[in-house]
Amino acid sequence: MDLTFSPEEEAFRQEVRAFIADAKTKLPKGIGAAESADRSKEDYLAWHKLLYRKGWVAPLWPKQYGGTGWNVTQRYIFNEETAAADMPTTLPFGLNMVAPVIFTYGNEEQKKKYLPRILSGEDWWCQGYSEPGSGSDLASLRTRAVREGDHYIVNGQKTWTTLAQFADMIFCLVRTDPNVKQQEGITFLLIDMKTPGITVKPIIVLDGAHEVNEVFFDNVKVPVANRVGDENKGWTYAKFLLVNERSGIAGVARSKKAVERLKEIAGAETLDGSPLIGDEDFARKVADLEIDLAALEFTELRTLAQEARGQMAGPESSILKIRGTEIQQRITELTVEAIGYFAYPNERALGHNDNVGPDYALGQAGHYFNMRKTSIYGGSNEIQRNIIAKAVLGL
Amino acid sequence: MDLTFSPEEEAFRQEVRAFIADAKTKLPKGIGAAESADRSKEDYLAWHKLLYRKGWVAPLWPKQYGGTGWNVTQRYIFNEETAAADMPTTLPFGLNMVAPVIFTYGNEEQKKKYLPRILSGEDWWCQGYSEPGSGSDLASLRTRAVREGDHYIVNGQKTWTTLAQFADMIFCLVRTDPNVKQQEGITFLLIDMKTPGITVKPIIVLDGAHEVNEVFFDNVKVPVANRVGDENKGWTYAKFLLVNERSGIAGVARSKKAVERLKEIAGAETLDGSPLIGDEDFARKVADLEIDLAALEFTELRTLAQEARGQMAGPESSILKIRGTEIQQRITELTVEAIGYFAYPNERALGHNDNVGPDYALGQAGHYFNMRKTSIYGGSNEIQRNIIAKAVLGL
Amino acid sequence: MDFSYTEEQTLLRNSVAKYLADNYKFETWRKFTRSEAGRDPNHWKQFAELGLLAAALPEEHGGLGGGVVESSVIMEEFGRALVVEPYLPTVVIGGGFLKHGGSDALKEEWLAKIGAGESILAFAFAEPKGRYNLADLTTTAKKQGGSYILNGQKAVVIGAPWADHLIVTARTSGGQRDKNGISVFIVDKKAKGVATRDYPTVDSLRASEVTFENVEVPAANLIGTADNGLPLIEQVVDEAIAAVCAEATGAMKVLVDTTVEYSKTRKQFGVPIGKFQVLQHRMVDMFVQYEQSVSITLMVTLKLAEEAAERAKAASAAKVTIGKAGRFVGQQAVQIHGGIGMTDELNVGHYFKRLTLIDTLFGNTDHHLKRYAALS
Amino acid sequence: MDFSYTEEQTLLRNSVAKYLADNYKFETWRKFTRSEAGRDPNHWKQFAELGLLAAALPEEHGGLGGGVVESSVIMEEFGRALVVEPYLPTVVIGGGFLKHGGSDALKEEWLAKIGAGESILAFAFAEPKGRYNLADLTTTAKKQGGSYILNGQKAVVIGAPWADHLIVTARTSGGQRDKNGISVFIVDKKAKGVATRDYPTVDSLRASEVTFENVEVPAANLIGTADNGLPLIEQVVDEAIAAVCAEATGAMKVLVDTTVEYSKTRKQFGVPIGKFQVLQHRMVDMFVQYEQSVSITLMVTLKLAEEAAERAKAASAAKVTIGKAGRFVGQQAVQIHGGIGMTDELNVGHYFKRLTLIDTLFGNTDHHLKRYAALS
Repeated sequence: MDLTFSPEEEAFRQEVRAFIADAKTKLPKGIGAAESADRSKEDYLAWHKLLYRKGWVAPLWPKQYGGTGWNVTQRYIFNEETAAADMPTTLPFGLNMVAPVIFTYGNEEQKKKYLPRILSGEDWWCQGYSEPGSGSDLASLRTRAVREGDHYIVNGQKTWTTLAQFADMIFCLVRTDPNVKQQEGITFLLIDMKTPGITVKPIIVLDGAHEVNEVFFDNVKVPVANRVGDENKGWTYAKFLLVNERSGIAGVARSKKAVERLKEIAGAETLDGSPLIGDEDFARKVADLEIDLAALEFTELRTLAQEARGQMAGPESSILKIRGTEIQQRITELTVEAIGYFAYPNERALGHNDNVGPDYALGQAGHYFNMRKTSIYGGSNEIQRNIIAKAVLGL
Repeated sequence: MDLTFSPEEEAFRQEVRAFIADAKTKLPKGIGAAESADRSKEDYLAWHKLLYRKGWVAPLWPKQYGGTGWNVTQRYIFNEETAAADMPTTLPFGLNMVAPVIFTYGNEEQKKKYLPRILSGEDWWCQGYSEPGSGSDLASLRTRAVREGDHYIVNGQKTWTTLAQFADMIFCLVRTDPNVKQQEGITFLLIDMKTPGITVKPIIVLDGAHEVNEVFFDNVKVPVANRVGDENKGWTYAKFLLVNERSGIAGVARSKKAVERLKEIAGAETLDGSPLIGDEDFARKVADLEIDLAALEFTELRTLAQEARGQMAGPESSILKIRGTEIQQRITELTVEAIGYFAYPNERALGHNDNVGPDYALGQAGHYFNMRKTSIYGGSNEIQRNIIAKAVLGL
Repeated sequence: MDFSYTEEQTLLRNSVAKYLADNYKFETWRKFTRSEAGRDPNHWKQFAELGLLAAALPEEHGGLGGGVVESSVIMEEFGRALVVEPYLPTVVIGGGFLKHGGSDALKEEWLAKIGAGESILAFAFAEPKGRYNLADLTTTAKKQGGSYILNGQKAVVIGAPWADHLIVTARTSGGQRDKNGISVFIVDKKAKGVATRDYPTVDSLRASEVTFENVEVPAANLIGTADNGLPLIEQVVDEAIAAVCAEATGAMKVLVDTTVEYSKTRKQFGVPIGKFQVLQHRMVDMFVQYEQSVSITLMVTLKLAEEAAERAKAASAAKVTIGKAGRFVGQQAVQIHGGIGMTDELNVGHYFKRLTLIDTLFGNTDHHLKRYAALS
Repeated sequence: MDFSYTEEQTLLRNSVAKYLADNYKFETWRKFTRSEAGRDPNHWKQFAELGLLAAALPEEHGGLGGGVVESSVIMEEFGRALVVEPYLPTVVIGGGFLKHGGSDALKEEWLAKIGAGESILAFAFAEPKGRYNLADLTTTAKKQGGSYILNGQKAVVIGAPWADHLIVTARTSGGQRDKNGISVFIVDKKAKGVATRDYPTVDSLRASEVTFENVEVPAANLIGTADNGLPLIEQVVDEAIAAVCAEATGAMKVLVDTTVEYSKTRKQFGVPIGKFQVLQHRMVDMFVQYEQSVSITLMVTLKLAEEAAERAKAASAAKVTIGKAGRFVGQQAVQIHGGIGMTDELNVGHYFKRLTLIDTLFGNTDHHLKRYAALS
């Protein structure tokens, strides 16, 4: 048992750092990890493309499809370094969500067609899971797909579709058999967003951002070749994707960086003329947060160690989702506390992100509001507790 | 709307204070309100008897049976003053639990026989509600009573019976009809503890005290005359009693005194040579507690005001139980925190309450452990939340 | 002890509630809060006509003779409807300063005008580096003949874009955080040297950054005595706290009710989510926190007339309770609504935002816990 | 990075677990903890024979060459069985002081004896007014010829009734709370002038108040350097914290498992209480807190060898996590068990008590939050 890194791992860390330093000179200005609602499609893809050129864009893929072949420790180091350097994240919908479904359950043709375009960033994917009324009860979805010759005719509606406004492709759960148990009549389709009959309608959320959308399907023709796996077996692939989604969700490295930023802010803010971070009450809350984050980090490391020993992450990984999102939310809460009255200005509504207070205060209240979504999405934290109760505690 | 007291009310307050000052000279030494597990029966009754002589022992009874005839404000003042002076409490089992059942549902004979003896303290009552296995699901009780001529023959077991070791009488819920819905076959009996077949067995709880008991009934003959109200209608009287029980349970006046004591302790304890109460962290926690207690006090006052307008306390009174007990528990928790290492000594186990640390530390850890019962008994706090969910929110 | 509202107070509540139910619906609100002006000035006129603006002002100056209870009733109803109109800065704060500290001439000049809806005030007290310390002031007012010369900067002056005059706290003597040496002025927003930068706030109000550059203020516009303004400021801010607490209880009530109702209709896994015990208990806790908020708001309202330390303790206790309850109720209302609770289209998120910002206003939970502890 | 136990460590765990399962049942425990002696000395002999006492001690002094991981494994298993035997004061603390600070002669004299179970030590550090500040000392040790003369009083010295020698912190120079001027001694409990008052503790251990009146301690019994004992004390106490954290995780695990099992059989309203969603989520939260405790205990154990500030931060982080988790898990285990959880007869309450007292030991949650914040 020990916490030290091998010389090879340290060398890898240096390589990552060098790559980041170089990338920083090439990225558009201001494209850090901190949320910015007004990022363009090109902004989002800039980091993706740099990673792609380096061969580092798909750490979770098998090497044969263009993955990095990194071990668990290398992935940990890469995450730590990119988060610490405030680099953007790559979008998960193609790389981490649909791609594993395709390379695990897709046919050769699908692998050949889609995986390279996901890697290169040529195809922007979005996720067609949620529907109005389905919420955490995902399997209750009602979007219908009816087979007509070589096509499915899709009708229905998806919602909370993140960044669908930029998407080339959407992966969808659709109902192909309404007469069986909910989970048994679902099929997994890959749909070209340019197909006639698809309409995207923005949803504006609490921070005023256009981040999610409704996607309407009106007699949309989807080739049967775009079906992953078997008809009516989509729920299997859907669950596989959900578990994948959860394992990365703790966001420890990002949260460490965010705590650092919070401490900088609290160092700049004053209380009775002294830095807020020196205030006992505030310092206590930050310490409490850092400690919970440390515990979460070691929980994640334990999970990774298990993975490295070849054991799949089990339902315990719901802990990562619960604690990870709780911590992310507390960071934003404390940041709003730190900035005091400068939580009020809603610069976004003025047009161009002009700052009223200090730079670091910009958009923080909105970010806090926005981050409430994290305990709702990806299976609400209540659902995660149900999962642990059932699958781990046997209740 | 105002918070001031009328001159009459102020005069009443002075009368209460004078009475207390006099009573203090007459009570056995050390018989304050603070819990003392080794109190004798006489110790318990000393305060009761002083109040009885003054005519003040039954503030909740109608005047015709010996009640005080006080209005809501007078009861509030009396509670405040006795708590502030650290006077003992009277035991609720006779005065506040069975007596209202008797004067509301009992027959004339029962009223004449029992009420005066409850008033005078001649009869010590205990409560035969809980059974092993029944817990918060009170109506699942299994103690059987079978009619034989002028008697019921009672067999079964009660548990968590507080101070049964001193009791002359027990009021019991028994099952008289096992073939109907749970709630419909229950009868309310008054049983003389000297009846052959009754055995009392102590239960020792976490602080080492003998406070509760198991009570066994083995072919116990109870005259039918000892039945309150109708056979099989006992659940009605039982629920009436439970709601009564809850309304006094907030314990605001006692908690105010307990917070005062906590602050004294934290003033005597030191941290780096200064009083602990001056430590920001500790002071914050005490302030937080005091504020919650203030909110609870005004919630209780609002309930009393409603009562004074003739409206019965509704299921909202469950709030008083939940918040009241949470606050009581936090006070004991903070007290244990305050005394630091002197939470360790278990003087009780040595025999005679010899102190190891400062006087105020004696028994505090035990008191903390013991007070965990408050969120369990009287309908657990989970049950109270169920009640609010159903009866107030309509869920 | 008496906890009942007078008949007049009940009538007042009903009339406010009725006006808002008829004229201040969420959909309308969404429109005018996004308009250039940020509000519909017609409402202010109607408030004046209904007597709301005069309800809490003294009779000798055209008011209806009510006080803190009337303001509390109005603010609670305003909280239920997310009212953005500047009742708090104009009547509670502006009116409060003038009532408690204004010279006869100032009272004469202002109170009737406020009650008639003819003037809107804003309270310029916070400074960019001062956080919640009311005495942490760098804005200065130097006596010069019959005037004071104002210089400095005030941050996040809520309602300032709508105001014609500002109540300004400034340092007339002493060091930056001295308790002495503070004075209060009423300043014409059109006076030379007053510059404002206006913006919307995240809770759909409007605010300004205000700069004073050699602004000449007649000495007659001093409210209270020179250099000794802090006790007056604290009194008025405590009254304002009581008023926002009432507003917060109104907002919380809507969230509790809306969430409970939503949970009865919204189904997941084939049953209404209100049948899930975890959500039931969560909503019970929201309800309990709401009830505690109502209780503590009652307490602070009734204790505003007590001596300063007792009043301050009550105000801080209330602000702490409201801060914690508002956060919990707001967050859980969104959580239980799920995705839909995150949208701009539904009212839930807007109540959540307002409750969040109320925690900041006049000092957050931590600030008031400290203040309470220091007074204990 | 490597998080796997060696084969030896796994064997060690299994042998401790087996011994305790066979010989240290709750019913037995109840008897000997209530006996006059408060323990059954035979267990200590068996621990020695099984090699537990030597597992974490250096090979050159008769130990088995293990370290903090071995102690952690042992303490976790001890936590599961509520072991009262003085492994912590004797091996972790006593052994720790001697390993890190003992002269060659002291190591030679003591380490093998400890490993063989031939000596029991107790750590006399806390003072009646010192709370958790390890440097807040009024006990003095004055150099006099080849000896030190000890005077003072130590509070709640856990395990002292069973100990033959005490590790004592005392002030050799400086003022009451100075960081410098502290020294550590190993003192014979039978030495003239040592007086003890023994008593049971609420978590079924034994402790003493210890008074030193002109106790002569040979200078050779000084551990570490004179006047510079604090860094050594902090190191050993951080190691002790890691060990009690492991103990606490063991205790928590039993409470989580016991509560989950109980909830599956105990029925209310006709269904097992484990079917109530509120209790399910409560138990999930217990489980989550337990898991976080395991993680942070791993962290502190692996960071004990890092430089002082990093080690101290890890220790404080662990103590905070354990303190909060222990309180929550203990309280909820009792709550979910209901009345039966309140009884002396059931094991649940005893784990709850032990976890409560562990929060106090070496500084409670507040103390370590402050220490962590100060180091950040």
